[in-house]
Amino acid sequence: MTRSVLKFAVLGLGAASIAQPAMAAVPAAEVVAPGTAYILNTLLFLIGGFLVMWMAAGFAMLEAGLVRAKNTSTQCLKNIGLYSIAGLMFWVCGYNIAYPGFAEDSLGLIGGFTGIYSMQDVGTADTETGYSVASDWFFQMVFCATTASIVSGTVAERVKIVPFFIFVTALTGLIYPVVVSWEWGGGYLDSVHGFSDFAGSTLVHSTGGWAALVGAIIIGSRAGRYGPDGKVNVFPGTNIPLATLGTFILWLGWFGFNGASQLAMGTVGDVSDVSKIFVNTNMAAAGGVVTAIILTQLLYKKADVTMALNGALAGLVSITAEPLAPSVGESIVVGAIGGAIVVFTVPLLDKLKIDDVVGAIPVHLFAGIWGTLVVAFTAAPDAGVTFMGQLVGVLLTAVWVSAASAVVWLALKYTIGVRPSEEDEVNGLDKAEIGVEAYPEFART
Amino acid sequence: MTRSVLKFAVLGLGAASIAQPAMAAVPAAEVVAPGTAYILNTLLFLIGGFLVMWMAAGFAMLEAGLVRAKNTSTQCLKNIGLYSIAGLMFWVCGYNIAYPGFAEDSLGLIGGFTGIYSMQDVGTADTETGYSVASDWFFQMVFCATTASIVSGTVAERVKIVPFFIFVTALTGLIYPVVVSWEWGGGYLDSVHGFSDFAGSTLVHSTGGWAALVGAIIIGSRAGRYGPDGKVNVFPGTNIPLATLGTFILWLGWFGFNGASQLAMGTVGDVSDVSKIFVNTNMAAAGGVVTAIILTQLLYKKADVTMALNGALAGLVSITAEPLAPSVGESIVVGAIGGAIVVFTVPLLDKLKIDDVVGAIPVHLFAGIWGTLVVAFTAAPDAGVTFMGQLVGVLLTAVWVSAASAVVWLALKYTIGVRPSEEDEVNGLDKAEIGVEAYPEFART
Amino acid sequence: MTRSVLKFAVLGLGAASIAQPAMAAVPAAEVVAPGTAYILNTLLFLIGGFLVMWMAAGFAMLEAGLVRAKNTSTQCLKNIGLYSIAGLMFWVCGYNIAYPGFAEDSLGLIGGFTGIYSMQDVGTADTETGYSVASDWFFQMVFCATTASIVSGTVAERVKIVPFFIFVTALTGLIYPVVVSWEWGGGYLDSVHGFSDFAGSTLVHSTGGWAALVGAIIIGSRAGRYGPDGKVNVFPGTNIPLATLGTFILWLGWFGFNGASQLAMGTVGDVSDVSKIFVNTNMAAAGGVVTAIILTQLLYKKADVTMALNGALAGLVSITAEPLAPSVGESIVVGAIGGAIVVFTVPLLDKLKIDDVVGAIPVHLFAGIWGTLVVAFTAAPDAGVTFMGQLVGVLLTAVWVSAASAVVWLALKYTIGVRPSEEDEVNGLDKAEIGVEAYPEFART
Amino acid sequence: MKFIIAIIKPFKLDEVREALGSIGVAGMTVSEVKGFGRQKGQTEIYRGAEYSTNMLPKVKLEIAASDEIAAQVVETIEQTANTEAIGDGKIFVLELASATRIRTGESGETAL
Amino acid sequence: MKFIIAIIKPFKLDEVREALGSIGVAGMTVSEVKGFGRQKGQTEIYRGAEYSTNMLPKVKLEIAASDEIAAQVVETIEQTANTEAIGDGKIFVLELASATRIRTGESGETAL
Amino acid sequence: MKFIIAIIKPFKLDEVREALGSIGVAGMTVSEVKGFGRQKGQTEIYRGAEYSTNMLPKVKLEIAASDEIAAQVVETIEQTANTEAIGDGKIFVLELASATRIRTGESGETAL
Ligand SMILES: Nc1ncnc2c1ncn2[C@@H]1O[C@H](COP(=O)(O)OP(=O)(O)O)[C@@H](O)[C@H]1O
Ligand SMILES: Nc1ncnc2c1ncn2[C@@H]1O[C@H](COP(=O)(O)OP(=O)(O)O)[C@@H](O)[C@H]1O
Ligand SMILES: Nc1ncnc2c1ncn2[C@@H]1O[C@H](COP(=O)(O)OP(=O)(O)O)[C@@H](O)[C@H]1O
Repeated sequence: MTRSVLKFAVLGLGAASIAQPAMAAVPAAEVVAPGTAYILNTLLFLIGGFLVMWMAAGFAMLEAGLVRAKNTSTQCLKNIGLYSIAGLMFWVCGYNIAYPGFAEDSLGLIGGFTGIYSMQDVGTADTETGYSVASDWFFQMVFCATTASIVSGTVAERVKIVPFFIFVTALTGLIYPVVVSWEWGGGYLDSVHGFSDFAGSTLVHSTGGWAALVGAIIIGSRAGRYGPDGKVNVFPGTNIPLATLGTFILWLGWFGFNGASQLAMGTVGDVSDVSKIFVNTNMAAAGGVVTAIILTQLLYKKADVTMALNGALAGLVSITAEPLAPSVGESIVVGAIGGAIVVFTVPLLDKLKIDDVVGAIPVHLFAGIWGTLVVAFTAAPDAGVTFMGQLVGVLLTAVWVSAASAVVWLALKYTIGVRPSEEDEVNGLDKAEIGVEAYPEFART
Repeated sequence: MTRSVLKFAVLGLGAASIAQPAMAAVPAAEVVAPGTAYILNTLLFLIGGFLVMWMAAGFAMLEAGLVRAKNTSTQCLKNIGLYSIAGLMFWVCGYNIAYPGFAEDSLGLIGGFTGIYSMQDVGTADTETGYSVASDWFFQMVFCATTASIVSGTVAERVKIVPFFIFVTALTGLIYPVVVSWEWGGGYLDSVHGFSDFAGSTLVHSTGGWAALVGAIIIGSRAGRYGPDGKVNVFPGTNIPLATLGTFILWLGWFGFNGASQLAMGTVGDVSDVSKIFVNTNMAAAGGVVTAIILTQLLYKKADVTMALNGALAGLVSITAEPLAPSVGESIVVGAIGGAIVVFTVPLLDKLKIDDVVGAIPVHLFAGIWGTLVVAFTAAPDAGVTFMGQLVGVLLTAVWVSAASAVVWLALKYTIGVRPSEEDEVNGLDKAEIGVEAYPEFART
Repeated sequence: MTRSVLKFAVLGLGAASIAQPAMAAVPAAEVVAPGTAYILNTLLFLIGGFLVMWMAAGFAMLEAGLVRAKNTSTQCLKNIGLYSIAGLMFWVCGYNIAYPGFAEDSLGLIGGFTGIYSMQDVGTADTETGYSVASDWFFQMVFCATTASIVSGTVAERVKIVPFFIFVTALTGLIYPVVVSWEWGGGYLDSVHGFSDFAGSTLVHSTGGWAALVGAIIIGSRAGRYGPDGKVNVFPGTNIPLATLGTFILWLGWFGFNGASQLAMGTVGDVSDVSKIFVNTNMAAAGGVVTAIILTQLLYKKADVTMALNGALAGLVSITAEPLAPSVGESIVVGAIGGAIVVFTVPLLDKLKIDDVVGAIPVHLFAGIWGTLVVAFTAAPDAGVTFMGQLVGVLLTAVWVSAASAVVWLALKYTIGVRPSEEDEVNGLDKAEIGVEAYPEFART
Repeated sequence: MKFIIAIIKPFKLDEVREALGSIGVAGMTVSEVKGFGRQKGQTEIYRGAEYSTNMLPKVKLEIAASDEIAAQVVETIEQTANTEAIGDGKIFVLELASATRIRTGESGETAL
Repeated sequence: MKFIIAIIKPFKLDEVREALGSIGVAGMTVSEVKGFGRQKGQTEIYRGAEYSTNMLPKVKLEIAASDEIAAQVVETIEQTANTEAIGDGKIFVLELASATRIRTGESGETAL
Repeated sequence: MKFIIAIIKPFKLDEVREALGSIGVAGMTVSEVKGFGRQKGQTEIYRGAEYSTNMLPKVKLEIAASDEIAAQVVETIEQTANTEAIGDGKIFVLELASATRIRTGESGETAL
């Protein structure tokens, strides 16, 4: 599905909403004037946009709660920094790479590198598109930032600030936009394979997930995390309420993430669809939570709160590729399976000695793949979604993101270095790189 | 007042907004096309819905901040779990029990148990109702979750996870929906007594409050909380900033709770009313805060921050039954009295050895009753609200919720048991039931 | 620029949106019916209003994270209290002082003191204004509260609760409203100097900043903060994640602060402008963050997370005076310079022994002045904004707010006293004034 | 004089403090510690990986006492902190060479 | 050698540490503790119920010192930490049988 | 009996505990402390102002041990906690006059 592409908009949904009132078939009870539709479409992007922006805080709190206290200040800095860099890079080149306006006869693989994105002038509206392009840009930008947030959780506690920010620059300026161009930008996956990814289970979450996975492998695990004979040393999170808060923030933001990916609410049909997306999104998360609680209770005789939090997120990621078509019941099942995936794959990664501090790989990558593939079954029958098409999307993303991420991580590793010295890591990055403890002792003094 | 009942909608507000443009009396400056009104009504539910959803995080933080550290992880899990269960149960049976479409000649006491609620199809709008039914469902669902959140605070630190979740299942699947059916579902209280509860001082807050009170009595107080000769042992909250954050979240969410309970913003009159509700809601909370600060300062020579937080919430609960009709001045007074109620009844409960960890009974039950009764005086004179009608609503809710809750709590107590062993309680539920401390020591290691 | 003044509305934007459909020039694709425009304008105020209300929580968390643990409960109480008082005072007299409806031939310096503001009646719309006056009042009120929040951060840890609340009463009931009357109220600065302050770099942020600066000087620094020979004793913040959360909350709220200061979204042009404001606001903050990180990294070899947080806020304050006219690139530069200002002036204040606990003076005052002056260069050429006009606005605000604040702080100092006893300060205000520690030890017991 | 170090279960703190107060102990110093001993923590599972929390939260009391009452202090703690369950804790007694009250400069038993 | 344990008011920590540094104390170990003594905490009211916070925040210093400077250490703390207000704290001195520096294995006074 | 106080680097805790377990030490008490010594913290800059964090996080072990194994305990800690870097910590040994197990009232070496 192409997505909010300015250049295609005249033929796309914008056109639809403009054209609508003219269509004789629209019943009186559904008429919306084009100017009004324009405002409402724009408003959806703005509300969706600020909700997704808020997810940056969610990731920050989730990660701050799950890292060890000696790395917490660093994690806070990384999160506010990555959100800022993502915005800048998406403006410098990201948006234009993502939405290149592929030529008709192009394969749609390599888009344009046309530089800085310019908004339209003050006071001008973009009535051709049916929404304000700045609102669309804002909404697309926060998705780009989300992708970067995913990486920071996995590779926490052992990556220096500067190489981390350089990786984020590459991810948000190039790696992610290219993936987007193939699908929402109307490129290869969209035009050739009929790939369908409504709000980004693959484009956003798997992309972040692959970048994280490759990073975790190249960077290696935290010092002392895996003992000699397969022993996994547990580094418990240091602030469970913060991690819980972060999850609730993400859940809230996801209504914007999925709901506003409808890309329009200027018709009664669109706003009704947004409503259904809200319900399905919520219920998939609920399914993920309940499944994770029940499974950990059964497997371990205790309910693991961090798994419940991950379960919510896995449910959300799973439904993101198609939050509209499934029934409520199907959504619950899709989310529940996402929750189960987390419970089973978190320990699996540990077996493989892949050290994922917050569980971002199971949540965003594994549940993202699951959510993308299942669209073949949950999408509307006439939508033309095929399992193979979905699989191609998953694989192409895997190859490109892994390869590109590997190049960047390896380049960093063999030039400026990615990891702190062992001593710095043991003493904590907050001491080595920030100089401020997150929770100083003697704070009462 | 019936509320957003699909089956009645043709006769209700939906009809009003659809019919409106046709009404010759509407001045040109107020005309809104029906399709646009549909979108705006739906949007109100969606915005209101995500704001009330966010209240789940508010309760989680408030409670996480006020329990002892050894029970904090458990409290986090309970809160994300109850929100999930509430959503599932409201779909499985809650919504259909709450909005049964009582027959004309029925007394309106016992609604339908017609099972799962099905949304309408994708792409379809519900132009008859004047809003998307999915958006309405979402908005109703988060109210159901709020009711459950109230209980978790009162009975914190001494209820095992499994029985707690079973109680939540009963509360959100049956007990709360039945109360709703009597009033917003157009049943007995609405049709026979003209009971008025705009956004749920009784339906949501007192219902949660009664369930909490009965729970607190049946379960008993926390080990060591009340000494032999009337001595109250104080267990101070462990994280005041989190409790403050939770209160601010709830305050924010309440704009959705009360504002979107106008149920429509597709007319200039409705959106103006929503605006007034925002103002009155805010000012009642402000009145509650200032009153609680002044009173604790006068009574105890210190300003108790937790009382100020409770005061805000009590102000909010008090105005919830009628946030539109009162003047700003009246709203402040209503909220201020709510704040005073909290300051005086929190110690009262302790005298009665009813152990309410976060003050949910004073805030939600006592202020809820106050807010409901005062509607007899603040409602518009022609609204037909009587003190007796309000009292009947309060009492009927009291009887049903207390009885039903007692049955469930007692059944749990005498089957699987509600409380952890004394040793587990002393060591904390986090150790016994979760296995993860909320704030582990040696986190710097 | 006058702003949402009821009395002028017929001639102002409200009129514009009402008149519009009648204007033959509006292309079909941009027509919005007046009733719809009314709803959308009102909705912008409501959404903007709740987002700015949420900033109160942001300030609370930022400050709770940066004060020492022994003063954290007090800081929480001050923040929820000041938000409440601001609402009450803005109703008692603030709004009517701010929007006095200056007579045509008046100099526009002294407005009306006509007392309590009354909303319109229930069910009535204000079609003359083009939006609900209650929604406008709500939006204006939260700005007033923001001004007070700024002060609480600077003077934290050494002001008793009662004098602090008295100062807030004066600030929100009189000092701030008078400043507003000069500009948004259509008074002296607006009518005589063409001063331009879109969303309040001067009116809100500098006003708060001057009140804070004067307070910091009159009250003096925290005990032990400055050693004999110019030594600055560092009191590190106690909870960096909370400070980070607070910053993200403020960032989110700022979309409401700047975006809804467009004051209308009932036309396609207005909503497009709101969208551009969102983008520029976000990018200025990003510029501030990145600049602060790079500068501290270069200057101190470590990235100071608290400076990055301050940098985000300084970027936001800087763009607030004109978030619409600049290009994205210009916005980034404006914000980046804001971030640099913070990095350089925070230590400067310490040199002057002006003790600003959270950096509110650099962020809100210095960046606010910068943001206001630069409007002379970023505003639309035909907007008639001059450097001198901007300077007059900055200076007049400086004089009035400093003088008035000094009177109030001094009056408090020489009557009831502003500071706690030295012993109380050393033991912490939480002990002396609240009686509840924010994070009690032995919380695990 | 003796310097008595007692490790007890956290929830016993109030009771022990009151009991000591009633036998005339005027002061003590308390801290939160983690104990490792015969009482084993459960093996917990965190995110699917086992870990043993054999460090249990305890409270440490430090009490300087005159030789006369030292034995009584030990006995009082022993009786009050006893729950007859494993992990109740220990009492260690060391010789205290000197004690000084900072405020007055007094030293010896009057300083306690 | 002596093992000196001092309980002082938290805000005196920096001053005491500097004073000890200036008389040649090269190391010490510090922890946050709660003190219970003649200095009574106020009776606070939390949510309408009284409770006495008679546990006051203190800082504990542990200093191993040679016999020669031990007396001077005690005196220095006594003078620097003194505010002449109740609750200033105590200094306890115990005999230290041996001291070892982990890094080098040195023991005795050179290990301090 | 001896009362052994060891200050070590935090990340060495698990290793030391295991090593002590393997030589038969059944219990110990652990706390988080800050250390001040030859190992200087860096001078940090917080909001443009310098401050020296010369208080470094350390872990304190307290172990009551019989006279026989005391030397071995010291040696084990010394070897396991040693990273040959400054700041590795110290081991102090004091005489322990008596030890009591609260649960049973046992005293002496059997109480350890
Ligand atoms: N040898 C020891 N040295 C120092 N502290 C000890 C020692 N043995 C036990 N402790 C402390 O006493 C606590 C209780 O000891 P434990 O062996 O678990 O049970 P019990 O007290 O019933 O024998 C431990 O958690 C630890 O804090
Ligand atoms: N007998 C004691 N044993 C251990 N610590 C003590 C003892 N008495 C007092 N302390 C510690 O010294 C602190 C100060 O004692 P307190 O009696 O309040 O005042 P003062 O030092 O002026 O006599 C207490 O808070 C406590 O930490
Ligand atoms: N005289 C002392 N008394 C008590 N503790 C000490 C003393 N000297 C050092 N320490 C503790 O030992 C730790 C390590 O000492 P330090 O001098 O930094 O390095 P090293 O152990 O290599 O000599 C310090 O951080 C402190 O906790």
